Amino acid sequence: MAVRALAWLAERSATPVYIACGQDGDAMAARLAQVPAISLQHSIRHAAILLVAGPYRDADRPALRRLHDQLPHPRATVWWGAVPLAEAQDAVTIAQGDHPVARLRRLDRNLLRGERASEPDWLPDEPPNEWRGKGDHGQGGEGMMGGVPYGRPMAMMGEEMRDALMLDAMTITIGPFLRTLPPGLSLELTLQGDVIQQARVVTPAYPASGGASEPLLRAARMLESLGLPDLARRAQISAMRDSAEGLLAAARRCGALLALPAELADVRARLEAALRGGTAPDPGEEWLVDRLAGMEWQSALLRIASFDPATLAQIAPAAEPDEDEEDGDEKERAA
Amino acid sequence: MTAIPLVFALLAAGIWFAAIAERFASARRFPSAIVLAPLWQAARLLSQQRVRTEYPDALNWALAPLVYGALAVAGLSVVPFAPGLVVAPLDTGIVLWGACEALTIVAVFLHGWSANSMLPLIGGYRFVAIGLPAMLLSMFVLIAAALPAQSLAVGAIVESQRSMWNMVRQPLGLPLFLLLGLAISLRGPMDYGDASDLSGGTAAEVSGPHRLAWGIARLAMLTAFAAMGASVFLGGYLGPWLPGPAWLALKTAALLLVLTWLGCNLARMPAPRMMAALWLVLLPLSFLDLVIAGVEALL
Amino acid sequence: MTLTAVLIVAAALIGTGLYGALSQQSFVMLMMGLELILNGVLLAVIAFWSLGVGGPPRGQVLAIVVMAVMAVEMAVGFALVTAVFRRRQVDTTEKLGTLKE
Amino acid sequence: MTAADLAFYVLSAIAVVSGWRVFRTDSMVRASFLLMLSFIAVAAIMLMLAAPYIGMATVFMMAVEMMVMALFMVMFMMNPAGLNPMNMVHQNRLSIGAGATAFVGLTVAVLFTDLPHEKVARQAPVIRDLGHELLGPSMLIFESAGVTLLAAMVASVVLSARSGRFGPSDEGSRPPGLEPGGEPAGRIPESEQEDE
Repeated sequence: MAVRALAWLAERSATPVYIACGQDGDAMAARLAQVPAISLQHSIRHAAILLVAGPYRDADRPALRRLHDQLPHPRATVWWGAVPLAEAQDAVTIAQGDHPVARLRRLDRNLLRGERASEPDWLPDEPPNEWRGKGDHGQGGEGMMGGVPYGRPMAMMGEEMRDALMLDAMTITIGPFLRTLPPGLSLELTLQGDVIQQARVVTPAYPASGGASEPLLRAARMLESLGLPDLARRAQISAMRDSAEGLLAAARRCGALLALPAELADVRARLEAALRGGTAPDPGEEWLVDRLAGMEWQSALLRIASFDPATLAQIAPAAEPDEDEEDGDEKERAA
Repeated sequence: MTAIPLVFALLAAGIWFAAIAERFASARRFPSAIVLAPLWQAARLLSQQRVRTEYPDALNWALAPLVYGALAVAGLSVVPFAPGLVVAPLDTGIVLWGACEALTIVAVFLHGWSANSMLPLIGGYRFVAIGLPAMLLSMFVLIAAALPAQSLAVGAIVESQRSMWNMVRQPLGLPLFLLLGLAISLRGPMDYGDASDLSGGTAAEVSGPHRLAWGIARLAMLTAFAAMGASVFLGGYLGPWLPGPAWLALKTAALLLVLTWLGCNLARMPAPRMMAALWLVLLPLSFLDLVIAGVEALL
Repeated sequence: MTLTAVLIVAAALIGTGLYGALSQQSFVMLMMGLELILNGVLLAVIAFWSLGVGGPPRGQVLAIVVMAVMAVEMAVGFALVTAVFRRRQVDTTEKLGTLKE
Repeated sequence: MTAADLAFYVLSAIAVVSGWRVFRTDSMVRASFLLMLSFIAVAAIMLMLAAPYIGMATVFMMAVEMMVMALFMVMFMMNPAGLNPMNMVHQNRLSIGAGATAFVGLTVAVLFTDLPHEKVARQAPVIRDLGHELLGPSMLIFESAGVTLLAAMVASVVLSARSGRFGPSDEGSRPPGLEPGGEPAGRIPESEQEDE
């Protein structure tokens, strides 16, 4: 009884969806932006439904599996213009041209009422590697730091870029489904605090999506990183209509351009051009990874999001496969 | 003892009001469904699983939202609803509020750190760097407000505004104080803890009831802050015709609206720039505020 | 809550702090031991002020001086640790064999 | 036993036990917050001892101080939730002995001293007294404390900055070897790498 009452109340709220963008996924996400019954989440942990939008690459499959297993129960996956993975039983598929809102709402309702079973994990619930810590207390590498217990690289000393103090660095992989990165782009970052020490491209971004104004989608992603979700949604809706009217003025009112410091003048120029619906030219000579070193997290995301797909493909191609790294189980933080 | 139910009534109303105001500010229209939307959202979070990360510090992780909410209640306990109508009539009211601010930073950091995940850790770490200077300048602003009252008790500060509100007497005070409000309730331009660029920052790994508790604690802190700001700068319960608690509630609601609007409509600058702004521009401004208050007290 | 009881608690804090300061290898943990000792001292000062000598204003001034000492100890201690770390890349007492070189 | 006594015993237990756990936990972030808990318990005792300003100020100060300490920990050791356990203890027996001796010695001293017993008046305006004392007769002490803090701030910036008066402070620095006289165990400064 209580459960049914809870479901009755809960199904009235907006359906929290985490959208994993494949090719064209960006434009498909924009179609959902104006639907109040769907709320697109930033973290997979906050969602109930994983929506795989657009075709994905073979290389993205492991990340997709890990992403799925981070969804809290009750959960479901919807394949919108994408081919379901073999693990997905009773898969819900929607053609790319169709609008998924009605299906998503019905699925959400069934999940909450318990009429559809929650999806099980796709990966075994065990550490990807066995414990390989060293020392009396399993503390891993040198002294109290470093080492790779369970195949996870732990923090280890590295030189701080800003004033050469040796501090601990930690390596993580972000993407390819992180909302604030261009779809498909996956980066391996070595961080000290929120400062990026080193970056490596794991998989490149998808080419530009069709069906919507690409510069406006890019602007929406940057506005999202600037903490302006409402304006970002407005930019997505404008991208669907392909009219940038009033967007630049609204962004100016919110201080979106003023918030960018002088070091990010290039980002500011590209954001301004994108908000007008155009693209500022970039010579594209320096590698993306070189431009990221020493940057703080938010600035780095803003800079990555500011490049148009053509430039991004030029400056951030896939890295050569690294011989030394056989175990590719870096902790996936796509959520 | 009638003050205790009043505190909880104000908190509950404030949380509800702020949740609705947030939705209104982002939708820019007012469908009647918005009034019940917080309840529906709460029901959804209650019916969702609470996920566990790998090797979290489970105790601190679960404790963080509770501490955050308890600090909001503690902060509200020194706010008077009418002359003498206050839960904790402390002589050191604003020092207690300052301690609550400082411990809030600890609670948010712990929430990020104990999840044992990278993005929440960065959120907590970054929040401390911004939160500490913001808290520092709020203390100067509060001391300036205490000067004309010649007391550290919140009740005395309210009484000292019978002739003129502190908002008018010390024009720099309220804007600087609002900055802290945005920071400790993790909102908009000062949201360095739970930011969207970190996929939700310290809350990136939480789901279900835990996320509900965290959300409620955030709104409770926002409400406590608004009530404190209303008492220190807008004359609290003072006002004609209506009884004291009603005036306090109205002024709190007004500040809640201002904070929500600011939170939705201001861009967040990268942390290093905000840090420079806080230390180099805003902290000196808070000293100036203190000087103005001192000169006024001498005249 | 007699003066004797509070002073015994203060003694326990000082003893624990001394144990920590002597037994910890890491500089930072060592400083935590010192802080705990000062914590006990602060409690003892306030206990004497409140229950022993009838609350003269000077007693609280002494407590404020103790708090200032804590802050200075922390600030300079951390700066020294950073300086030593920069020069030697060590953060434990044993690895720092000598202060010259 | 009155409620005040009970509260005192509970708070004392929290203060001492969390103070002890500081040195037994396996993560430095936990250690700093346990120390903070100990300080907060002592602050609450001080509130009961009619010292509201000092008590509140202790909570305020210690929250900030321990936060900074935890931040330092994450900076030097970026280790979320203490996944890598740690145990960094030396001369354990000696330390336990010294700690126990200090406690027993002080306790004996407390028990055998003829302590004065004059309580602070219940309605005494302690905060007002403190203010008038600080900015009146004890102005010199107060100002000295302020100037000392300022000097500490300047000193800590000077000490921790990289650029020293005679060039970068880490110039020619060598990490110690794993055994006496052995090879340096960490990063070798760039200037020496060029020599080799």
